[in-house]
Amino acid sequence: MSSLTSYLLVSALIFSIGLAGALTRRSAILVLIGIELMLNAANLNFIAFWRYGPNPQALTGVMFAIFSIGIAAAEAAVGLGIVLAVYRHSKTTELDQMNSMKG
Amino acid sequence: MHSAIQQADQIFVALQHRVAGYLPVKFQSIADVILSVIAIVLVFAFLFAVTTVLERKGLGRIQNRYGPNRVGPAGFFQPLADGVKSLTKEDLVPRAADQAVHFMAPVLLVIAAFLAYAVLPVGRNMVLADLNAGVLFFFAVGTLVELAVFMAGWSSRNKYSLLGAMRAIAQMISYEVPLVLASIVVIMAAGSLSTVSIVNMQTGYSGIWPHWFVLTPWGFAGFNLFMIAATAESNRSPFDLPEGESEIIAGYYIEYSGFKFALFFLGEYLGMFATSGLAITLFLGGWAAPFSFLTWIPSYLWFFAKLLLMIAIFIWIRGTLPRLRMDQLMNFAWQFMLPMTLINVFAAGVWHFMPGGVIRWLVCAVLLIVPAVLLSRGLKQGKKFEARTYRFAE
Amino acid sequence: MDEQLKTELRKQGIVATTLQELYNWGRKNSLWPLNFGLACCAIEMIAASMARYDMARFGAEVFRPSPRQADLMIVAGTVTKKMAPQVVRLYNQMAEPKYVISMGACAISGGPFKQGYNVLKGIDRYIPVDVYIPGCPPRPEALIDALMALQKLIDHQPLTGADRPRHLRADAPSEFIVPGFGAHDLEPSQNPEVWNAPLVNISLAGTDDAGKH
Amino acid sequence: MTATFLILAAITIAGTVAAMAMRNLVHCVLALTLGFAGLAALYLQLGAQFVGLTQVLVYVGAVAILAVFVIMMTQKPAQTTESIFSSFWLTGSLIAALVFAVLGWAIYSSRLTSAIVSPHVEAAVRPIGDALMHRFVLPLEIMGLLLTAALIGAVVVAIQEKRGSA
Amino acid sequence: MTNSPYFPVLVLLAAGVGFAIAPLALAWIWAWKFSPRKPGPSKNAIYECGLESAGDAWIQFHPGYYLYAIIFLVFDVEAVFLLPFAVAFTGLTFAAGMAMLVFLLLLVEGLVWAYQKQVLVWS
Amino acid sequence: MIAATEPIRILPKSRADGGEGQFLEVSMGPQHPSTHGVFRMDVVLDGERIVKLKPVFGYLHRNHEKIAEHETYLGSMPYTDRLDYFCSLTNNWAYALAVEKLAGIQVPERAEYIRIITAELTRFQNHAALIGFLTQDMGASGTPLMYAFRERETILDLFESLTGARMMCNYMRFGGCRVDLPAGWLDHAKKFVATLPRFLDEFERLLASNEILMARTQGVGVLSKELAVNAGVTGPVLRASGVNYDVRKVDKYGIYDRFAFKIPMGEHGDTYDRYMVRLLEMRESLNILNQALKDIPEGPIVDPKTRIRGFKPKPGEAYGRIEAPKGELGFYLVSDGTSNPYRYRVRPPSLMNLTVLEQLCIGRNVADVVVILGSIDIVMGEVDR
Amino acid sequence: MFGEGILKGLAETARNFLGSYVSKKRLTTVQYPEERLPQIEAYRNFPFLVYDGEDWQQGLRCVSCFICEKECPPKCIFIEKSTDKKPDAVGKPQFYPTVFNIDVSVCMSCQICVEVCPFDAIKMDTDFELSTDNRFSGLLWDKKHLAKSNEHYHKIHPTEAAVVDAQLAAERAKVAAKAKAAAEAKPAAAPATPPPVPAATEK
Amino acid sequence: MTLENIKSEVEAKVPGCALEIVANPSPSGQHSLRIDPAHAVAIAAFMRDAEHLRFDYCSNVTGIDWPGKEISEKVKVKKLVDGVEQEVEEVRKSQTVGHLEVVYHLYSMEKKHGPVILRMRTEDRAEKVHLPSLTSVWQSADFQEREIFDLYGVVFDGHPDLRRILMWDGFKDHPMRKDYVEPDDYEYEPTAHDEVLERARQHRTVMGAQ
Ligand code: SF4
Ligand code: SF4
Ligand code: SF4
Repeated sequence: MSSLTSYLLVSALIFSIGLAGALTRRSAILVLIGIELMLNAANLNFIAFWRYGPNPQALTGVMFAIFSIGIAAAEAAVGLGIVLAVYRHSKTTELDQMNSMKG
Repeated sequence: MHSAIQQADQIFVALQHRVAGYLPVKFQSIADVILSVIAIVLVFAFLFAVTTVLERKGLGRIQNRYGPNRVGPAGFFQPLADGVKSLTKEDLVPRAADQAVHFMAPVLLVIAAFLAYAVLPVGRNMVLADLNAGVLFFFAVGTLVELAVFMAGWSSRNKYSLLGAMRAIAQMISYEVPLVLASIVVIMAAGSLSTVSIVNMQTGYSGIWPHWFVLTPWGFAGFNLFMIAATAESNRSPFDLPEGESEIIAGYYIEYSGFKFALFFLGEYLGMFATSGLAITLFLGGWAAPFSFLTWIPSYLWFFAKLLLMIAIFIWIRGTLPRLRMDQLMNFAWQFMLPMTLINVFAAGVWHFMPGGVIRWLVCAVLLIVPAVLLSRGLKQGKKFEARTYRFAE
Repeated sequence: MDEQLKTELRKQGIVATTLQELYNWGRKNSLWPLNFGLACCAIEMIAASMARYDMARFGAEVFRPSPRQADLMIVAGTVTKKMAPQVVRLYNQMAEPKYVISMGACAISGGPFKQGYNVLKGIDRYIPVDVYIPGCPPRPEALIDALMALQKLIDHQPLTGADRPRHLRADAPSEFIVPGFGAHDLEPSQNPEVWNAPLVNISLAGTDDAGKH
Repeated sequence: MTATFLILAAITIAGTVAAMAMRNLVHCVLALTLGFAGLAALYLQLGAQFVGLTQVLVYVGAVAILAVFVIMMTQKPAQTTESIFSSFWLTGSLIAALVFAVLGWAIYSSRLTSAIVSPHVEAAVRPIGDALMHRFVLPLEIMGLLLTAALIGAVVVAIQEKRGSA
Repeated sequence: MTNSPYFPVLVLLAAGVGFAIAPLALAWIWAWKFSPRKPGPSKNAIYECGLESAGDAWIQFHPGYYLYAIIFLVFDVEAVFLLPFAVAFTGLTFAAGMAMLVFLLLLVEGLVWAYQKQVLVWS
Repeated sequence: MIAATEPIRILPKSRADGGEGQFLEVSMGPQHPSTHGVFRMDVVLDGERIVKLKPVFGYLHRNHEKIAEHETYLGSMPYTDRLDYFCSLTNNWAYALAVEKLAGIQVPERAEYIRIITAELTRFQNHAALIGFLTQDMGASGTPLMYAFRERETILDLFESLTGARMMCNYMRFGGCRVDLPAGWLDHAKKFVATLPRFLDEFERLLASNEILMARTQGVGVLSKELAVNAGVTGPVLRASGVNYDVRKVDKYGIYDRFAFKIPMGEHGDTYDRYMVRLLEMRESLNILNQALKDIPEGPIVDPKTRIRGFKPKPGEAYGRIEAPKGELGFYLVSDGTSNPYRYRVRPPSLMNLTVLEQLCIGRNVADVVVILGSIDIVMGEVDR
Repeated sequence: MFGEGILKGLAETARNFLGSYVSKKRLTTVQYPEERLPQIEAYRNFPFLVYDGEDWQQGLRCVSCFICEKECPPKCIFIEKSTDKKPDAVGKPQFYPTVFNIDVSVCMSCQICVEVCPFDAIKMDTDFELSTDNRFSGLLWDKKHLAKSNEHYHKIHPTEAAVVDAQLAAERAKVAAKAKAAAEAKPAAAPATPPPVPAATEK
Repeated sequence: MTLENIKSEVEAKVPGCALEIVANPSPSGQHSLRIDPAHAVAIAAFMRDAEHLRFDYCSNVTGIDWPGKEISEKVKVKKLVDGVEQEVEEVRKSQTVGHLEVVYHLYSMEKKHGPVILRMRTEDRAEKVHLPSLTSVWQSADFQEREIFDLYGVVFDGHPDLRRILMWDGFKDHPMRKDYVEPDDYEYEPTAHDEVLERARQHRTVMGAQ
């Protein structure tokens, strides 16, 4: 197994963990965190491909990762802000209950 | 450079290589690293011990008294006694506390504090790791402190400690941005994030005057802003709100006893040394001598002399000023520090694109002073304070 | 540490002695008081830490506001019945080893106010006291004197053996009953574990037959 | 496939798993920071210093703190004893497992194994800066716009109630 | 591994861990050998000025802090973009400088907006 | 048995509109670094803002009044020292004044001068120490406090050489003072008083124009004139709110009408005014001191008719009050013709000034509370008696 | 307004810091156990009983009149009267205390006992280094502990002691003169009934 | 402005109120005005607001306990002694009903005069201990009335927050009353006197008996 493969596997694993978390946890905060994890897994991919890719001098992967971090941060800010707003409204951060309170 | 001087300058480096040289080649580089790590840990731990006495004695002198002077020669064994006491003191963890996190917080704090020293050049060729993103590394490690403080305050499950932790985080995040932005001017001039090359940029002299960044308008402003932010980051007076004794008792470490408490002290002081060290590295020429005719004094001595000076200033300020209030602190960060640092970055850019000479100085100074005055006016108006005159009744 | 004791300790083996010496030296020179004052005596306690008297010379100026980090509780002032539970709780919440100096007449016995219905007649009814300083208020020098007396006391404490101090014993209690507020008085009104006043005291013994007044 | 890599990968995965599985939300975030730190170390190991340190700065220093704040602000006075997983946890985990299987299979069977291993490279900060200011100027400006929008948006969302009640 | 620039950092990390843990271990040994720990119900209760602590500290906190965290996050990211710019600054053209200025101004606009909305006024 | 804490639930767990976070209920004190003794405030916090504040005291209730009712008139004198333990001499004076009113005793002139000298010295050291404590509460690591105590120690030396004790002077007697000034005391005092302006200048340089101090105190804890009067606030706190009321001027007790001195007045009624009014009052005290030390006549120090033992005033009652450093200190005595007072009541200025604490603190920050409390200047010995 | 106040404050502390190395005014600490403040003459801490002459038991001036016991506000004096009499400082036969206890753990150093004592028998001591680790045996002082010589009194309060001595001497002279006069008037009636115990004079 | 003037003025302004001047024989000459509880608040408000009185400052509020006294008087009664009607002197004992008294010292900050002393009394010391609170007129009465409630047991109707102030909440007694007996803690009294001696001795026998 080459290095790249192993990085990609780790990345896939993190992605799946994040996905599993996002899909199974009740807490909206953890769902958001799961999504962050998935983004991070993608970042790992970017970096790994940059490192083991054909043209590391171009820095494309790195640049993508940087921008991705920025976007993830923005997403976290807005996402958590929404969680807070929803919490105010429905007094819960649990997704199930949010659903049930929709009506 | 004279070879004898050079030898004195490099004596520790040589010593290190000598010791490592006894080992097989394979281990030499590892031994090198381990030796420097041990040196760093011991030197700064020692500095911590000395600083605690110096602070207590210095505060004493400011307050017309002696301070500790009985334990050992002139009281200098005081930290030793405190250390022995702390080691043998019972370790109390509140029942309701989150035990694991409670334990990890001081440890993490000390680790974070120590990690910062990896990129501090304490002398010529004396840096543990010359990372090419050294400054960034420093800031990244600094964020761990926030985490540690939060862990301490939260896990204690004490109302005061929680208040202290929230205060601490709010304060640290508010001053972190100005801290980074204040150092950006230096990075712009040095064109590197490596602390070593930043110092190297400042080792030259024009006449007898050094090329320190603090001697430019933006550098001077940057230095002041950086120091203010650094004071806030290391929770020193007048920004010591998170442990504001008179309000929230002892802040986030209220429930810590024994050596864990000592670790908080250690971490805090180490953090203070580290930020001071970074300020020295960025603005005060690191280990460079202040005048060209003083270069014969070994570089590491210069570094530590500057560090001690910074510590003295910290102690002096602590002995004089009352502390700010939370809202004032936050408003100061966001309404003064942040805009000023941004303007400073702009000023540094202008400086760069202008030809040298007096004009450049003037423009830059105006660019900085006018907003500073305006902003502090704004701050004042928000709070409306002024000196008053009083009338007397018969 | 006086010579006689030293030689005696030497018999137990150098290691224990040096360790013990180090231990005692460390804790006696780093007595951090709890930042806590009750009444007038507390002002003299503050005065003792101020420039004129400067308790800091002994390394004892680090007034810790949290009992977790303090070694020494200076009960300086009148302990009222309303305050007593808090004092006891603070004492309980201090980490071992902990010492108590009872400063001033009030803290020792209720002092001038001992006739008061809300005044506790001495904090040693609930917690063990190491050093008493009489006076109302004791001079700051007297507090420093007591501090040195306490240091001497600590210096004589063996690390091992039967007469090792309370905090080194596994079976000795480290916290005491916090009295509760009753309808007329604290309950219990003293802690017999700590408080053992001589039952027959001199003056009463004399009066039984003298029949004066 | 060095020992360093294995250790770091293990730390990262342990951290992420813990973050997703622990009961106490604050513990989750603390575990998450461990995962982030592990990832950062992986980046460093790959030679992407800047990205690695940025990761620490942004994720550990800011996102985690933000998450902690939100947790503190939405904390329930009493710890609930009910399940921390949602009602469709089974489906969720099945989907996740499926995704992992597909991804793993894809990675394993693709030709990536034969990718050329270039000599040791480092993403120094200066070329990143150059790239940022030239090739990536447009994304940079868009980033600025996005951040501003996020700032305003997040603040509006977060304070709406405050002004509503005022 | 040893030639990675981060190897010394790793060693320092280990030393830091050691430096923090070692005294705690020592303290633990001391406690085990000589001075037994004596936890108790009142001793290990939460400290609150000498009173019994009433109510939990882990409550839902005031959201005033949150806004600062958001703005901090955004400006943190901004600083991250500024850093490579600053490093490359000496070699950059005026146009690049302008580009960065635009980027900064965008964010400053956000900041100004926040001022106007009184978000950054601590209540 | 009732649980040892008094659970005073002052508010529901969270606000009615259910909006922004829960309230945190904290008790500050009785052991707290800046409650000036065993004072406790049950505060409800919204973040760091005070929503509700209830002062709780009685932790130093030493039953002074009850004890005094079992004590002879003279026997209560040393107890008055322990009321406001910073200002034993003014307490002595207030009590002596009340008894003198009750029994109709005259005080010789020299004794009046001595009383004024000691009272003004007391006022000076009280204010200096208070400002020290106030800045300590603001987090100034004790430096101003140390300077204040440096001067205070010298004043205490004067007290000690006159009365024999640093704090618990027990000096005044009905109809005069206990002992005459020892030889050389006046010169010593004159010399010392001459150095005090320099100390005040130093103090002012250290603090008065400090921006942080101004920012921390101006506009904090504004006490309106009307509230101050209605709540019975007295002393510097009242005058900082702009009410011209000083018992020294109003009652002209002792021989205060012979001295030229002015009363500094505040306008805003905030913490800064309270702080500055005290600073200025210290200068006025020096004025009085200078005049008194110059003019003090020779003569007896105690009314020769007064008896130390067997003192039994006629039945009746009297209320005597003076301007103590903290405000109006009054003693209300009811005599039934025996050697013990039938009713003995202290009107403590600190307690009255505390009445407004809650109103001053609501809506402010936690950090403001300690500053406001510090500026009110309470001493628990007096509040709880 | 832009930090001058802060700078002024900093200058002030710097002045004190540097001054502490040159001037005693700026370093006011008296290093207590070695250095001591000059003893202030008026200082009082706890009472002691004065005795004249060598023998503390014979020379005690106290006549056990219970006045101080009654007047002591916290009631921390306890006296028992003797059944026999011995001559007092003036030479009159008087009772003496068989028990004289002061509980210094209660005493508030108020000096009222001294003020009310008509016999100048009780005075205030200046010793304050009294810390003890046993309250019961250490702080209840009996007659033996309390008795201090007149020389001691002279040492700690010279001015006051001189006045007291003069007063006593005058009184003694008066008594002696009276006795002499009585002896001259009634030479036959050898030592008459002892002069009556003077009523506690008001001071 | 004498007390008589004030009295008549108040009587004119507050209809139905009963005032009484209580003379003070001591040299202080501070006479006082007893007011009836029913009109107390109105009287107080008038005193505070009246243009030329302006007693805006209530300095001292305090309670006094007057326990019921046993009065024994000698009365000559005619009685049948041994069948003969004789005039015999007999001691007749009667118990007066005690009361609690509350005293207010008023000054005027505006006009700088005073003091005027108001007093009110309860009907007895057991049940009818209610008096109106003057806190609504002068806030300075707040803590002092609470203190009187705590130490004397006077219940102030209309007080905003009538809780114990100095003693703890579970405390049952009113310690400033003359007949209060303090709890027993006389185990160690080396210099006991009088009643203390008695109690210390008692304590010792009890302890010794154990
Ligand atoms: S002993 Fe005296 S000085 Fe000390 S608290 Fe008691 S009364 Fe006050
Ligand atoms: S000094 Fe006062 S308290 Fe002490 S014994 Fe004499 S009278 Fe009693
Ligand atoms: S008053 Fe004097 S003579 Fe009388 S018992 Fe007391 S000490 Fe003795």
